[in-house]
Amino acid sequence: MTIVARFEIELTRYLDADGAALGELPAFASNRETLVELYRWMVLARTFDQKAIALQRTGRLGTYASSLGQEGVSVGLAHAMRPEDVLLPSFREHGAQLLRGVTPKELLQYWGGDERGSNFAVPRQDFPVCIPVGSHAPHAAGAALAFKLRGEPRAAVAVFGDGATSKGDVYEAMNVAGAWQLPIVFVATNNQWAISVPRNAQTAAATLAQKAIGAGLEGRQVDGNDVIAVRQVIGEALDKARSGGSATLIEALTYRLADHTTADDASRYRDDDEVAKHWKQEPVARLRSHLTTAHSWSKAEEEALIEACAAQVEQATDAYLAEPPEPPEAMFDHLYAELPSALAAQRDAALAETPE
Amino acid sequence: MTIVARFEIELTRYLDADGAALGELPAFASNRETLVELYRWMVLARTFDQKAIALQRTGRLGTYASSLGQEGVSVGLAHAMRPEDVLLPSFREHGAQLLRGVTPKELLQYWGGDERGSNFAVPRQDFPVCIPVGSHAPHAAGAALAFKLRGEPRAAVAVFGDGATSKGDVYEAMNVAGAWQLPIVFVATNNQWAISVPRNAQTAAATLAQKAIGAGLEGRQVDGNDVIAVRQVIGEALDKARSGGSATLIEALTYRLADHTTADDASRYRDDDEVAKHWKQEPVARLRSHLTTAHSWSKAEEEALIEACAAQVEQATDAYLAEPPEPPEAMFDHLYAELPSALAAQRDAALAETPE
Amino acid sequence: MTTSSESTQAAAQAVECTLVEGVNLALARALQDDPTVVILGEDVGIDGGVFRATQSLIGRFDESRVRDTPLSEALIGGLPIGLAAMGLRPVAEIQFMGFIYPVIDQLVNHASRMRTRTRGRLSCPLVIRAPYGGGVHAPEHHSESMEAMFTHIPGIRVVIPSSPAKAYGLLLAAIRDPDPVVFLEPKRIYRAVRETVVDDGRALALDHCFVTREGSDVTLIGWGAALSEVMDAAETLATDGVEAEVIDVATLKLLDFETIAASVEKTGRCVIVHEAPVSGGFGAEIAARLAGAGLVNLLAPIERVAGWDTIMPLPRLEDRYMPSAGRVVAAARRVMEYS
Amino acid sequence: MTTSSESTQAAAQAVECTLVEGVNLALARALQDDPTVVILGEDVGIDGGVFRATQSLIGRFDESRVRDTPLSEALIGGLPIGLAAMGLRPVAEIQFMGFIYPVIDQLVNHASRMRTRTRGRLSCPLVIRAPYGGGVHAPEHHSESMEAMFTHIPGIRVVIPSSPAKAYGLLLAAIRDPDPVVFLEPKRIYRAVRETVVDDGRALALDHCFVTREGSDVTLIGWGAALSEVMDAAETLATDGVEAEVIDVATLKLLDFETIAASVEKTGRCVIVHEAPVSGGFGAEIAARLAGAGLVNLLAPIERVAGWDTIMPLPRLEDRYMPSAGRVVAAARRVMEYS
Ligand SMILES: Cc1ncc(C[n+]2csc(CCOP(=O)(O)OP(=O)(O)O)c2C)c(N)n1
Ligand SMILES: Cc1ncc(C[n+]2csc(CCOP(=O)(O)OP(=O)(O)O)c2C)c(N)n1
Ligand SMILES: [Mg+2]
Ligand SMILES: [Mg+2]
Repeated sequence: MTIVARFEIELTRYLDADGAALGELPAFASNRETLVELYRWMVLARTFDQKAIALQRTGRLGTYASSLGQEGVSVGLAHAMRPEDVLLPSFREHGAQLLRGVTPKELLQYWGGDERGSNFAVPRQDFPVCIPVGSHAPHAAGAALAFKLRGEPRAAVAVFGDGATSKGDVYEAMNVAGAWQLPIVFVATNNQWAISVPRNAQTAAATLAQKAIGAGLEGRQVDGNDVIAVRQVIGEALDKARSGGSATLIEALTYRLADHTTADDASRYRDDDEVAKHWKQEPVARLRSHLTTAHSWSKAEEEALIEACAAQVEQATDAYLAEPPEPPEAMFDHLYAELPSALAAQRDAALAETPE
Repeated sequence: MTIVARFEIELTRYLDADGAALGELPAFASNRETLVELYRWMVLARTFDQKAIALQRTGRLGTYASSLGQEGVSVGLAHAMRPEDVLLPSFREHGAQLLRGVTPKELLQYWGGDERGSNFAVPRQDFPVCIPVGSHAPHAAGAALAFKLRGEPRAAVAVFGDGATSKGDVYEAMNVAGAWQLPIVFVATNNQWAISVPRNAQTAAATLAQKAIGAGLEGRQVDGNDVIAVRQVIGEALDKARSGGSATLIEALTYRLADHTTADDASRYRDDDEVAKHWKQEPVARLRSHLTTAHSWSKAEEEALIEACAAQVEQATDAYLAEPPEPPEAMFDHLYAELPSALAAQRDAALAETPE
Repeated sequence: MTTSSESTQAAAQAVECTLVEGVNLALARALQDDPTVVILGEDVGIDGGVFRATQSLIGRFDESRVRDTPLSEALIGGLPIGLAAMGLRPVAEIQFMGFIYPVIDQLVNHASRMRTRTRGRLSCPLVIRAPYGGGVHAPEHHSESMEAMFTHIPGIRVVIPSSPAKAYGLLLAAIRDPDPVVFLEPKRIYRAVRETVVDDGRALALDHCFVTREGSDVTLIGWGAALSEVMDAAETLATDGVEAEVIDVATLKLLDFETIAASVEKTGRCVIVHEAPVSGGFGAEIAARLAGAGLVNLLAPIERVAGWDTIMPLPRLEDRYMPSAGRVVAAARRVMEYS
Repeated sequence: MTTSSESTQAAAQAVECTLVEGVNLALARALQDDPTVVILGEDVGIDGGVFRATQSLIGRFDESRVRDTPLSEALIGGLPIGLAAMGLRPVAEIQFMGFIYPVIDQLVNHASRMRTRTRGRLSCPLVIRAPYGGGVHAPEHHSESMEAMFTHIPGIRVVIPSSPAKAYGLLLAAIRDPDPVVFLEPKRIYRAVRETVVDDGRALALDHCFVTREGSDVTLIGWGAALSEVMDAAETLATDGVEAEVIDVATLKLLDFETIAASVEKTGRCVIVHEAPVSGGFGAEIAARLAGAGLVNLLAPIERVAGWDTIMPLPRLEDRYMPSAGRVVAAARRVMEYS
């Protein structure tokens, strides 16, 4: 009997639930402007979220997946990225997408059922939202391989949920990332639920971070409601990735405060008590407390920020609602690089039809 | 920074490469008869292997996957099983299949291209050989769940290679085995190669056993060329499984001394030196040495055993070669429980055709 | 057409129910009557399934028999094979057809052929259920109709109900069938109509097409949700004096071609309707059989009205993709006027 | 029919080669001419592929461009999407078609629609290669023909060569195509014949059927390895005075139906041949198109000669599964005699 390998999983947290520093903060966190920036994106994400739900409730948006309570992960990870890195988001990373430059109008278009919403004007190489859970993890491996082959110091960041960590394709992608030392950061946003299936029914693994071990990657846990910790840990993983040091899996511990989507009713399967408990940990209030205490964030600043975010989202909503749908030929025009002659007749037939 | 989880991987070995005990042996290994039994099955497996290759070379068998050098794993694991356990073999576990009661004739039929070879007369519930690598791992989860639901003290044993540990379905099966505490032993026969891809190109994980960690299972390494160690470690895992203690992944370290299959030429991608080195570790000679030294295994016994195995395989070969092919209606007769009327005409057409 | 009930329990109860409730009734009946039945899938337990197909099962039956799986579709395809080979009757749910593709590997390579490859020693009496199809303005990947990928797999059956009673009777038949069945549920009509379902444990026959409207002028063929457009089209045509015969294929594999051929031989004209992309859709198989059958009375080309060969659009263009009753009527008129 | 060469390097060289060597030549040419081409798959590196399709590439090109992957087919389906979206041209090998099923998820849900869903912002110029088909007495799961699962997927192309020169020219076209292509190689004829291939970097046109024999009595349609039975059948029929026109479909999706329709309109008779199970095979799509085309000169039912709707048997019964030239001849005679 010999021990042939040993592993450990580390958790990083800087702020307690009330926003008090637990010890020394990373350097960037002494900069008020940086923290306000992080805070602003979280508030924008939350504002967007509320608006999207309201639009859905009134029949002006499709099924929507709220990111309420998870803004710390989403904003923290995107803030650590460089523009030339590439984001591969799940369907709940609105905060990250916004920070990367996807406009609120584009997001509304996507969730409103219009493909133009994924034709981002700004992060031209970011991937569209991935609905089939975890199936974008292999794309991250491909994107990262492209960067590596071209010698570009860029990284791919793939974000998925706790449920996604049960998927074989996610494992396969992590495994090749290790084998080929690919510049990737895998972020498992552990919000404790996959629709009605709780984290502990998903896997017997004590942490999700340890799913890295079998792939030969480093795995770390971070308090996902502490945006400073997320920013720091993802930043370290990105630096490692960009400098040839392979991929990392980061489990970000957070909580889905909302229903799974607007089509879900979470009260069917979880207690209000549990939700109430997690409201005390949530990332926006936590950073606000910290800003207030440590950086004298004022009520006036708070109000101005909230107003600015609301106005931005309102404007995007108006633009979204004003946009007429694409013509039906769009179905054909983007199917292949050129419309094949074999499909010309179908396109004509589709155009000839008058909707009922 | 807090450490939230720690893991270690243990390697078990009792005999050194020359068959000398490295310390105290498990109790069963003091029984000469048991050791001779293990030895006999390994010799039979190797004898069968040589015959199968000879038949393939002379056009009387299809492509065949040799188990040369891996008999310790195959025989050791099957020896630890009870008849009512269920084996889910890869395509290289002839030793395990023979020990379980699959006849050499059935094996030849299967590899000779006759489905009757998988209609085992004896281990009626054992699964047929699995060719799509790793795809039988989820079946093991299903079989184990069946045992658990019925309260039967049985276990499923799924065997696959180092290459298979890169497959997502294998991971998904291990993960559910942990989540549901299923009575399974997963055996990863690490023979260092997946056709031309070496173990280290398959994954950056330091051991394959650690692939258990992300699934919340125990993972162990065993010297697969030490059949005593294999027998012991699999036995422990089976006991645990049958008594409700969940699944285990066991990485058995061994070496594929032969080409990948009769269709392969391993000299294209690996050095003779490496192969020669591994011949010094192989399991049959190792146990023979141990038997000779510790249990006065005699030359006469050895010769008798070799002759008996050869005779058994020869007889099976004759029976295999004498068997006429099934009639073409077999294609239809076993497709559904009853031949659907929709297919009756096709069956008639198939029968009407005279082969060219 | 019914097969004799295997049900031993509980007096027959007539319930007004929707299609998804019909599915739920059949699942409950199967769990009740057959201790080997096990339900599994994502969110099938306490949540009762995202469409409520498994609602309340976990309260009524032992929770070991109604199991939430991890989020692992390859597993949901493979695990039931092990269960079935060991004598149980698993009914696995894939939450939406858009996530069913990892199951194909297990269906083609294992479930469909366990019986063949072991010459009957082991078999796979399993059911894979999945909601499918468009028209409900669902998110991306939630609206496709890919039944034709399954109808090409030898050794399995593919069944699609078009009404609450058919959902009940065909699902019971699928669960009792000794071989693998892919059971696709048209979610657009999950709650579209209510109909009386007698919960008496009677299965409907598989491998059988239903004639849901008789007529002598043209045969309209469809399945699943598209059958409602087909029936609407038949009503419209009737106002013009064209009497359409309507066939609900119900079991796509194994196809009851006799019923179809007899109808088309009678009417001489045929329009096949499905939501899936036209190229390589299951309509092609029906048309090809008709084209090969040497019908003496075929009076017009066989038309297919189907989805375009495009990606299923997101909701804002979805209506321009779905085959409408208007398109069916237009096609029927074309074949009526053909000469 | 060729498209103009994009090749800038190396003078054209005429080589006598087999189909698999044609594949190898095209891969080498693509690696040479286009620095964005990357080859990946299991054993494609030092081993040169289990059929030697990638032989010697790793010696001639940087090994970062010819990559052995881990044994992970879902990954081999998904990773090229990331490469392609970031501007590379991946050519991924699936070792045998029997292991291609995990790729379907990625093809349907991502590769085929990356362009559509991003309205052209990102695209997927990738090729998935796989040997397929029976007749070589291979182990279980190594002999199936499931091309019809792919021809139903909108947004991709499916290409199958039937000769060394077509393998070379069509594979180059597939690699240069800006959209995803599934390229299926009929392994039964990997080494069946040699033909002169001019390694000049000229691609053949996709979406184009080849008329490989002219005739006026009956149209025989096939692709891949089955084309050799079709050509044999045509020769046999010729000895009876029946002149068959033979069409090699080559690109199944997108289908060049004009060439097929023109031929059948001319001959009035048609037999479609493929190894895949008949039900839902790609032959159904061709037959359905013909049945819907309103040809004025159709003189007989459209026959399909194909694999049975059974599991592909292990080698000892394999010959009883494969559609033989004899079956093609018999079908052609039936349609000739039909009245
Ligand atoms: C492959 C796949 N299976 C099932 C679904 C349906 N589904 C959508 S979200 C979800 C749960 C996802 O859980 P998790 O990964 O934890 O992400 P979260 O929703 O919590 O952000 C499921 C099952 C899907 N979208 N994709
Ligand atoms: C899913 C799948 N992919 C590819 C193959 C082709 N193939 C057969 S064996 C093999 C290598 C298997 O390696 P390993 O798992 O280490 O088992 P070993 O052959 O060494 O026993 C490959 C790639 C296959 N059979 N199944
Ligand atoms: Mg979650
Ligand atoms: Mg191996």
